Amino acid sequence: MGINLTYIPPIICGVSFVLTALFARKVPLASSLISVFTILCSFILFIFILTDFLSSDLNSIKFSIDWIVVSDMRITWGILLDSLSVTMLGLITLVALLVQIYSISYMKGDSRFGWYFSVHSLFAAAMITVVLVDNLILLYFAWELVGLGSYLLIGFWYEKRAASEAAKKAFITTRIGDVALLIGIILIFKSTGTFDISSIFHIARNGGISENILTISTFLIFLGAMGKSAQFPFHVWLPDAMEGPTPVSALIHAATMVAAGVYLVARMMPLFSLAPYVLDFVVFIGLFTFIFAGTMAIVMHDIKRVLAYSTISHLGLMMMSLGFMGVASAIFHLIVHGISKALLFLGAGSLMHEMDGETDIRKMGGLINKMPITAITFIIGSVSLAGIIPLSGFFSKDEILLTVFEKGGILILLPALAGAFLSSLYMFRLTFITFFGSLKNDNSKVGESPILMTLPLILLALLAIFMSILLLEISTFKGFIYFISGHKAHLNLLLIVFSSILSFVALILAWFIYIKDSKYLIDWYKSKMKWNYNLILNKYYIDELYQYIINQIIIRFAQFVALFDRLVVNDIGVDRSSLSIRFLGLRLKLIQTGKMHGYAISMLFGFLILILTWAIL
Amino acid sequence: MISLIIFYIISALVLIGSAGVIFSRNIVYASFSLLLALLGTAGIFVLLLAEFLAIVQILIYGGAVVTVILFALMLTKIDDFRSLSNINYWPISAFLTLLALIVLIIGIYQTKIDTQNLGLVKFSKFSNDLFEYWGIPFEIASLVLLVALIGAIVILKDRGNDS
Amino acid sequence: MIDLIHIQILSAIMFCIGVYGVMTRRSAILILMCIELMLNAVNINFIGFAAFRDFSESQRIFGHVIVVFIITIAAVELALAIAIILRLYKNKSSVNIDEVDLMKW
Amino acid sequence: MDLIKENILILTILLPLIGATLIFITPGYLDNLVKYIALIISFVTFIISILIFILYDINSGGVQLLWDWEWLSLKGAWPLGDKGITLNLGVDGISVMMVLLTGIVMFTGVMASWNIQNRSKDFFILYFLLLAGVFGVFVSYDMFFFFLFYELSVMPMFLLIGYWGSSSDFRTFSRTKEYAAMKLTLFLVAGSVLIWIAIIAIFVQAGLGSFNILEIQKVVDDKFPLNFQQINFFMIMIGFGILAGMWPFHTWSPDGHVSAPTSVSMVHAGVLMKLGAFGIIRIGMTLLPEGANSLMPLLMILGCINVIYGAFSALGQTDLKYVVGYSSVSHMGYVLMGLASMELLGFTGAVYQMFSHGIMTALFFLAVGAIYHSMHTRDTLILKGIFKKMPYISVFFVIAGLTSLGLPGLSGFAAEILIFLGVFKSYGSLGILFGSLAVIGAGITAIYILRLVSKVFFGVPDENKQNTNNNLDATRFENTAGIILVGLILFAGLYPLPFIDMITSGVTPILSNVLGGL
Repeated sequence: MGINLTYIPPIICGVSFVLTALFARKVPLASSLISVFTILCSFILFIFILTDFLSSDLNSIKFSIDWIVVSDMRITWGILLDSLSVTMLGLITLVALLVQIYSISYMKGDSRFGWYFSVHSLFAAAMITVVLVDNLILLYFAWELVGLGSYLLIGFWYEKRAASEAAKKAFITTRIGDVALLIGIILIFKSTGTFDISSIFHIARNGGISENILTISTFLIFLGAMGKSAQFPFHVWLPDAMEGPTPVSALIHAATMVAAGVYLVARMMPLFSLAPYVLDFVVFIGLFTFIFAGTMAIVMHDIKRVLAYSTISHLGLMMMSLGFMGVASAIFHLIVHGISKALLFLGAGSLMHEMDGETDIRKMGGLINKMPITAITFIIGSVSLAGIIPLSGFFSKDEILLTVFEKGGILILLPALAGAFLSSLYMFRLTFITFFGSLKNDNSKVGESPILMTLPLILLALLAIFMSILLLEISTFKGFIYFISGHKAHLNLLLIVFSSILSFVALILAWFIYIKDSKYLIDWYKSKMKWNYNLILNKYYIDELYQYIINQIIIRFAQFVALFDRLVVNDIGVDRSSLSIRFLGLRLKLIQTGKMHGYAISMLFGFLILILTWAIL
Repeated sequence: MISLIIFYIISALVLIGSAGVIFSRNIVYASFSLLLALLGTAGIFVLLLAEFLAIVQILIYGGAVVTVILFALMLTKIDDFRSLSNINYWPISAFLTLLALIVLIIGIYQTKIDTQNLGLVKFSKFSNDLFEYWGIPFEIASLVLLVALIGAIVILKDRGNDS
Repeated sequence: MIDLIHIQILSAIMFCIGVYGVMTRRSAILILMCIELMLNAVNINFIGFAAFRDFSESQRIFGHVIVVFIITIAAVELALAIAIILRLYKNKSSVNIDEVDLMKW
Repeated sequence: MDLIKENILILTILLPLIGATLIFITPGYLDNLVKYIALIISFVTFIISILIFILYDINSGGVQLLWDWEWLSLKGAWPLGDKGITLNLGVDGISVMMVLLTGIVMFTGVMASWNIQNRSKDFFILYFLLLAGVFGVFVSYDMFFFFLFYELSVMPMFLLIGYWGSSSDFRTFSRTKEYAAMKLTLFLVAGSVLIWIAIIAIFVQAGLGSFNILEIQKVVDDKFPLNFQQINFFMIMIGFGILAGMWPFHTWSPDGHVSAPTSVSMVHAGVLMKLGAFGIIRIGMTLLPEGANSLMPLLMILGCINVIYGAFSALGQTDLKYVVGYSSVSHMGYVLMGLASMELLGFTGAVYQMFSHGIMTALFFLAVGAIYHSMHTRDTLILKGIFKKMPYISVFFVIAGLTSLGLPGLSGFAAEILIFLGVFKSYGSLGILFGSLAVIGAGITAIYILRLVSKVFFGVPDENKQNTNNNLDATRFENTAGIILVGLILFAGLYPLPFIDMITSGVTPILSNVLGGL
């Protein structure tokens, strides 16, 4: 019965949004409970769906309601259920559930407590729809609503200038990608005449789309994915988005919304696989982002920003995997990363909750004694992401590296390994600075967070440890990779050893630098490579560049257009022409001499002209 | 044939009268030339077998109109009539008028209807039509006359301290 | 016999004389006279057409009727015009039309 | 019921006129009575417009609810025939939507003008006259009355803006209400001159002696040569285009919006600008199909300029009403593009966009009017943190803003997506260019709306610079109006099917007519 109820989770979340939005002000607690209850129901439904899905041979189900019908063009709400969407559904409902439970405690006492949960419901509804819907236009529909949810949650504390600016930045940046995405979708529609994903694949496989259109449209779709997944030129919104409440970062900017881009590319993989140039581009962007964001994560002092850059970096890793058509490894890493990163963000939230919102890691240190649960779970998360065997992060990263090695060869693998090294380094740096070392005096009164917050942490930590089981073969379950892509996972021992060594080197390096406090290396770096350090600390000045482009070019241009409109179109085009008529009137009125004879003569003259004209014609 | 000769004579009178109106240097002569032209017109009417209208013409134009104009002359100063007679750009006017005349005559010749079939309009028929079919316009015309009468009085009435 | 064209040409000449007078005369009273000339020219034309049998009876009667109306309107116009001229004379002590250019720009 | 059904269309015109009369005979000092009469009459009209929507039978389509009255039919005396001028009323799918829109905007507009203190009686008389004209245009199938009602809806605007409007001083220039009213009227009259010429030309060329659109439509193929159609469609396009805010004849519209009082802005941007596009459909595309067919690329280019140019202009403004005004220009560009696409999708989208934009912009002006009323300024550089002070109004504004940037789930998306699809499908690869520009225009819309929202509504209110004593949120009536509009936006965005069906039934015959000329 599970599969036939797939349409229920988005609907109940949507209903929950409406209900809680209407009553959020009056009864905030009730709205939070409604929201948590609906997401819990969704999660339970997911379990039913999963069991049903595993036990049946069904690849996808159809379930359609018309949204717009214009003669032969139908846009219908339908569900595409395959292993990919089931997986994503599980990740989303699980993380959303845990984050919402966590938020009950975290957001307690906030003046817009109820509203927070209603937006969460909206977001959950939209996100679930994105992964379930079988239709590109409606995918875009939900995709945009996801953006709206993110906008509302980042700008949740809109009184803060930074928060409202960050929300705006996030929305506009992703919107630029969305413009491309929409154009891409419509281009596909233009040549296939349908939005239905499986029909599009069918047509594309039979060569129904010309190569140029295919390349352009997949490129545009990838631009949309880049916007949502914060890939290189569009990455600027994600670190700023940390202005939102921390659980929001855990949900949206670690596990779900940013994963939507990866999901989109994975979903459209049959199209991408027909466009090799675009795949190369995907690899390039993914790899570049992987390393590029990793460098920035090393130098940031804000705990959430470090995590944000780490997220960008890992999303780059997934994109790279997708570029090599490694859908299964990318999605596996997506899940593992989502869970670990959610854990890290929630841990950071737990720190901030106890430290009055402090996010600067230089003011932390030695917190492992004060907040043991937070600390341990946090360490588990970071070790998992750093790729230490046998935590799940290791397996997923390794699976991607293997794909890269097999498809791209050593030339791509080496930079990817460098990125992996960076990723281990900054994770350990973060952990060591925050939880080890000496306790700062200001932090002596810090204690452990309440149970509602630590419980999700513990659950997530357990998952981070045991998720790797998914990869293994257990009875009838042949492993996650098989689940997604139909072929079994395999391990390359050499690669395992090598990447493990790298991770341990990073661990030791971080230990020397941050625990033993051997400042030598850092001082050397900071003094000799000052320009480089500043460059990275200032995020490569990309934000400034964009700000410059927006302020100096776009806004200037807009002001020019506005001025042009007022001065040229209006004042010269309209007012001057009316003035010229007035001027003409001033001159022409002199004809009115008031002398009757003149009038009589001109009248006769006019009469003659009329007659003659008539006669000639 | 005789009627044609009479027509030419009367036409000459009419045209002499008209010319007198526009060329005379004395306004009294001018008004009497007008009288001549109007009476000539009445003669033409008779020639064209419209006796009733000829009588009307004599009564109204020859009687009333010229009288009124003479009254107007009497009520205004005519000492400086010389300066009022002609203006210095008369050549343009003359040229334009001649042109108009030529155009008119050409037009007349082009739409020429060859007929010499003079006939009477029966007075009884005429009066029947006038009062039956044209009754309402006729009444309106009388109303216009009344309004004009009142209007003339209003225009000429001295309004207290208005000066 | 009298031809229609004779009447028409007489009428045209008379009309043009009137027009010329209107354009050259300065005295308001003389201009008025010229207008009367023009109206009479028109009347002659109407009667001329009405006098020939080539037209239907109702058309011919219409010619006569219209002349009646023209005469009426001429009388009306004359009455008002003389009234205006006298009022003008009272205000300006002149009937020179050139001095009346209040209606200019 | 049958009686109502037979006469329902004339009711839409008569009710506002009756309202105007009732208000006319009410003493002016009974201010509240005047307003309640206005409210009741407009509510009844609103109900009537919904009834029309329900009574129209989508399955049979075509022109329904016909009603006619021989206004001037002099047998024989009429120079070209004996049918004369008749008042023919009828609706097709397009007019049904427009009537519904007018009903909504009229009702909410009355609620939004509750705070008019100055000669409210005269205000409402003119307001109702204006709306009688608008309804008349939408339901009449006779070109003469079409034009008559069109002029009737333009003229009260002059007084409404000129008397109840507001003059504004900006840093570098100023706009008086008299200037705006004058400009608006002159522009629209200039447009109507062109329209009138074209209407008379069509009337004479058809030679039926009748202004009836349905009858003339039957002889289009025989009587109207291509050349004639092109010339007249050009005049129709420019003439009605002026009213639709077509570039470069758009400048009357932002200035008019800025100076007009709230409810007049609502009607102006919400309904009056739609008259332009509606006129292009009803007279241009119906009676001059071949001309329309050959001139559509020009309209497409102008519409595209409208979209991009309007969006950039809006981005460069610092006055809330100017931003909204230029956004209207931009959005009307979508309507023109949709019409010009000559695709069923695009055409349907254009009409849906007319409806959607009407509601959205009414909500916009409702919110801006309320903000101006309590803050006494519309300068985006001064306003800050309005969300804290006026939560309801801010929510209205933000929802309208999200609609205008095409957020899915709100009506703007459903309309714009259809237009995009239509434009992309048309004109081969040029269509891709135009379509991409249109989508990019929507992106720019997002930039200016979000900048505005973040600047004006978020943040902490600045106590020094703005008048804080007067921080009223929406009144009861403004709230009701806003909620009605928001509800419609949501409904039209989430479940557009009934509206789309309605529009498609009206659009299909016109489009096949236009394409038939190929």
